[in-house]
Amino acid sequence: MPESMDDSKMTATPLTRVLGILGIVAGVLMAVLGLFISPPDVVQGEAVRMLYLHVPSIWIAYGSFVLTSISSLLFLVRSRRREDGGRHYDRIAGSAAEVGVVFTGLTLITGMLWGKVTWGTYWQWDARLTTTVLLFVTYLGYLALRRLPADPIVRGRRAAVMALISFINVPIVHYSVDWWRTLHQKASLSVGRRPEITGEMYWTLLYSALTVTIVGAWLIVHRYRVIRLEEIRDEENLKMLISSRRHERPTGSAADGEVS
Amino acid sequence: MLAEVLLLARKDLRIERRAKVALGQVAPLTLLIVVVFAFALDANAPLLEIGAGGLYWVAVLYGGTLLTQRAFEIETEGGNFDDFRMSPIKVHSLFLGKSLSLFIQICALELVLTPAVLLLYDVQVTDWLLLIAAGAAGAVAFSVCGVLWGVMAAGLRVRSTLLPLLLIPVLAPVLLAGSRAFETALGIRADAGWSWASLMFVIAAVHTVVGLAAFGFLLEEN
Amino acid sequence: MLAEVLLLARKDLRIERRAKVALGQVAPLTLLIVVVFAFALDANAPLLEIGAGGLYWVAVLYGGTLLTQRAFEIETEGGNFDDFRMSPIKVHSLFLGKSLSLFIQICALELVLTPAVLLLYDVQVTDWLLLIAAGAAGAVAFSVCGVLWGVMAAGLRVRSTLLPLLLIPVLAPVLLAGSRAFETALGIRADAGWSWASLMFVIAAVHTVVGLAAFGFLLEEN
Amino acid sequence: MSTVVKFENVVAVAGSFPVLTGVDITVQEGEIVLLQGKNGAGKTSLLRACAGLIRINDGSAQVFGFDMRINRQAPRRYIGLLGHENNLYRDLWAIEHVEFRAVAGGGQRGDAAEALARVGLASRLWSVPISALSAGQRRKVAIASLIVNRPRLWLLDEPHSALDAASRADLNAILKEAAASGATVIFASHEGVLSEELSSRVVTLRGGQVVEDSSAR
Amino acid sequence: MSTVVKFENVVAVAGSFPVLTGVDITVQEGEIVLLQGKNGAGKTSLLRACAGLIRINDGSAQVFGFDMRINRQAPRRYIGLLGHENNLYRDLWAIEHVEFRAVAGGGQRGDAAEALARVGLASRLWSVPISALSAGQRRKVAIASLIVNRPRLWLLDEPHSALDAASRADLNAILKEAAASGATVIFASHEGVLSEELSSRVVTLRGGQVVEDSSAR
Ligand code: HEM
Ligand SMILES: Nc1ncnc2c1ncn2[C@@H]1O[C@H](COP(=O)(O)OP(=O)(O)OP(=O)(O)O)[C@@H](O)[C@H]1O
Ligand SMILES: Nc1ncnc2c1ncn2[C@@H]1O[C@H](COP(=O)(O)OP(=O)(O)OP(=O)(O)O)[C@@H](O)[C@H]1O
Ligand SMILES: [Mg+2]
Ligand SMILES: [Mg+2]
Repeated sequence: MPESMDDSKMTATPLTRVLGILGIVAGVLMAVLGLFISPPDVVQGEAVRMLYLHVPSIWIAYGSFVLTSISSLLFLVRSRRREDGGRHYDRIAGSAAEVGVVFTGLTLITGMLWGKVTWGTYWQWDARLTTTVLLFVTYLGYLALRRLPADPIVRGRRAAVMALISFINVPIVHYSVDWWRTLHQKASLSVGRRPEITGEMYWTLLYSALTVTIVGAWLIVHRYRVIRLEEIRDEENLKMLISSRRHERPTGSAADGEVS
Repeated sequence: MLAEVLLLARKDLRIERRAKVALGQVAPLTLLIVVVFAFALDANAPLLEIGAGGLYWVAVLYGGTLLTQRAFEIETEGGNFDDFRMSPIKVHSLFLGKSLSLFIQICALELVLTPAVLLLYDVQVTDWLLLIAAGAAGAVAFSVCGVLWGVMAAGLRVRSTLLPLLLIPVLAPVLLAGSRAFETALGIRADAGWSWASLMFVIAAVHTVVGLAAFGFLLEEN
Repeated sequence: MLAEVLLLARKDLRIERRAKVALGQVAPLTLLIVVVFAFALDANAPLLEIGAGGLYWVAVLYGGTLLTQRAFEIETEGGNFDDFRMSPIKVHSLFLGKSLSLFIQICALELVLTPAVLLLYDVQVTDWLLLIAAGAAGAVAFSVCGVLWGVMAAGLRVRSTLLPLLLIPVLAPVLLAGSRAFETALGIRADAGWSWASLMFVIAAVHTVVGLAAFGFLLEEN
Repeated sequence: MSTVVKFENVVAVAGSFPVLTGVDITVQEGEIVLLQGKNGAGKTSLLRACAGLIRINDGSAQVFGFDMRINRQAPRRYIGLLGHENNLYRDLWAIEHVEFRAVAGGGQRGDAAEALARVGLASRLWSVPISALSAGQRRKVAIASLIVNRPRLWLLDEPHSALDAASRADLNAILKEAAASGATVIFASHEGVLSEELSSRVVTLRGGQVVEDSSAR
Repeated sequence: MSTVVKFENVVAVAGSFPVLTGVDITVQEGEIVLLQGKNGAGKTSLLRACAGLIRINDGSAQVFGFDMRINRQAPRRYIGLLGHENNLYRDLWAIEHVEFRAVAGGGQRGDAAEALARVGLASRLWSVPISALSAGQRRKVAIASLIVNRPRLWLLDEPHSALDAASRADLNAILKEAAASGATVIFASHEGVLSEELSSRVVTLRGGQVVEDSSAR
């Protein structure tokens, strides 16, 4: 991502505009496909349409968390050598995690709504549901850690370590249906297994995944920019503070002119 | 006296607002505990429904203990407790003020926790009034008791582990009564929930009286 | 390096022996919790039997969190963390030494807790080896993880509440796996307890590796 | 002129160690008493005994006429104590802290600004969390918190420590002023000239006893 | 003679406040440098920057030749730091604490007794938990814990505070001895005469910068 002052001051670039427009168009198409074109399920009926948001959302969340982990790793490797401490990667990690949390939340919400329709309750103490909540909370904790005031590099390293550990939860969520007896659907698309859904549903699902990916990417780019802008603002502030501290008045304590 | 109580409580809540411990850390933590419990109990739905009341109060107890700890941590940050003890504020006001701020924080905690338990454990409220009464009584009892033992643990050393040890046996009756009252309020059992709730009020009242009478003694370290 | 690790662990354990926190306060406390649980769940025997594994690990998690907190409290008693960070001991030894002393304390806790749970919840052990393996794996995971997050929370402020918030989500998988493994060991379910125990070992190993690699970073406050 | 502190053969035990082993000291209103003595002589213990923070095992002790063996909480509201450590609420701003202490002692919120100005804390630092202040700045906040309560008896444990030269002079002026208006000051210090210049009387402790007393008034 | 500390235009930020705003200082082996300046001038921050405890945001900083912007942990094992606060294990005995610090730094267990004797802590107090010691006695334990590590660079923040007159003289002797045998000492202090007598060079800070430097060697 380009980092010169000029373009990081703008929030939109051709790339993000294209991404944004693509996202909108694709989103509309996805709604049409998901709501009208794809057929209702034999067992689930119309409720199955929740699938097209529920499943792609968590995929994108997974993807974001993978991105967070990779960039955290890169940050840890680079932060010693680079002049700016490789903060670029820290920003990517942060914005990807935010997006991941949002989409995990979306999966949770759609899942709960779906559960109300098919299982009759919003919540079941099912392994996948519980592990998903844990995933959600773990990354919320990660974001909280990022908020704590500290030096950016140090905070970045701290967060990076937590990101790497937190990632354990992703495979646990994914395999939870195999490891525990669950109510929740087994993986329908998994490496080395034949997809269990077919036809329009299958294609609609793949298409939704693509759309959500575009939206996710667009969000990540924007979050990245906002974070960068905040940093620039902080740097400007610091410059002012430094020059005012340098010129602190050279008197004793009777000093600061406050003593009567 | 009221002015002093409010002054102290306001100071505590201001620190709390700045450090964001109660809502920023303790509340999510207890929520987490509710989730973890549920899973540790094997997600057995009927079991959870039965246990909802008890688990709720265990979580409040845990969160409340942390909040109590924190309430005295802010008084002993300089390494000792002298300033709190030298405070020109009257002893009764010290006790009530600390209790008030703790009460407000525990209430906030309960406000977060209740909907979570209702939702996650899939239970319905059949008697809102009872639920609220029991919740309030529990909050009073926990806060008053917390301040009573908290001040003692703070004066002694190794407080972070001593406090829960002192607090939990004393609060066990509240925990029990609270669980029963909640079970009635949630329609799990038809027992006399109100008599449990009144027991809680009685316990809270006893602790308040004991606290007012004994706080002066407990404040002294040696 | 081994000498350094032992030196540090011995120092911690000596302080612990003098202050008697682990066995004098935390162990009774967790015992109490086990008892309180039994009450809160209404002494429903079959229910307790089913929940025994889960409750055991919840209690260990709680006690372990307190011990972790205490392990870093002793390093920050002067108000800051500088001396620990300036320590001439190598970073890896710091990590391993702290973990070792925490591990020993958690093991002691488990040794107290296990018979209590067996007795109070009236369950029989069908696979001692699995029980011990899972117990040990859990202790390793808890201690390593505790040190990893403890050092971070100690450097930051408001540590007493931040630490559990960070720790519990990370340890939840261990908790879950531990509960399942215990259930098999106690003959409650026939599931593959050993695969759960191995999951615990894997998690413990991952945390150890991450800890060794990252402790240096985490030690820095700003 | 009335007697503020009257200790006769006071013995005090902390843990199982006798920190005071028979202190005799009488302090009149308006005095500024310097406690000196080697490390471990019992200065801090004596100050804390005056404040009623440690129990007196033997002898007779009166502060403002209250018998400290019967009711050691009573005189506290007339006393301002500054320990070796500061005991500040780290998350509050300096001004909030001093305001709290002012109102708690029955004073006005407005006293706080005055007191902070008096100790010479730059007003930029008034609305900064105390945890961000330097050691000396914190000490100033602690002193300001005493000023707002207008104690009748000041008990100060090394009050000059961490302060810079100008602030030390300031503090001396503050204490002299307080004494002139009828308050009593007892302070422990290892600063030679500075504290002797301030004090009207020097009491030397050794082994938990008063071994020298220059009522050099 | 080699250069121990070499700071050029060092800027350091704590929270969002610039505690150092461009410090230039070079310290040679064997020097005893007194840092002085008003409260909040940045003395503590400079010492902590030398110890690698705060990150350096700008400028170039070297301690024992290590670049503090790349690896600020490397020089730590040559450094002994005494802060405003003591950081002792309160439950250990004085001797146990110093022994631990000695062995941790690669020394002998036996060094501990020697160091405690050197700072003048009465041997009765060696096997008393540190929490029972007086302020000055604790300071002595902290200083003894430094001595046993034979640091090549001593960073001391108001080392004289809480010590009595005799111990202050002792400390000065200890530091002079260390400097004579090739160690470097940088200390911050508000004690006038005492510290000037000790130091071979006085550096004045203001607003996070060095404003005066008397290389009065
Ligand atoms: C709050 C409730 C729910 C949560 C947290 C949740 C969570 C998840 C997660 C994390 C996945 C991704 C699994 C993976 O590939 O790794 C998933 C997939 C899926 N969920 Fe849910 N879910 C919930 C409710 C439901 C309900 C009620 C249904 C339908 C009855 C459902 C049907 C599915 C299906 C069909 C998949 C796709 C399975 C696959 O292809 O792997 N979910 N859910
Ligand atoms: N439990 C104990 N066991 C042994 N000695 C103790 C105990 N408690 C206190 N002491 C001793 O009592 C004395 C307390 O003295 P105090 O703190 O009053 O000294 P001080 O004059 O203020 O010294 P400083 O100048 O160092 O502040 C010290 O010598 C201390 O070692
Ligand atoms: N977050 C912050 N916000 C505002 N000011 C800050 C912050 N952090 C530090 N400071 C200021 O930075 C300066 C730190 O100075 P430092 O502690 O180095 O002073 P010092 O020279 O050691 O003073 P003293 O003699 O009082 O010990 C202080 O003025 C302090 O108020
Ligand atoms: Mg003293
Ligand atoms: Mg300083």
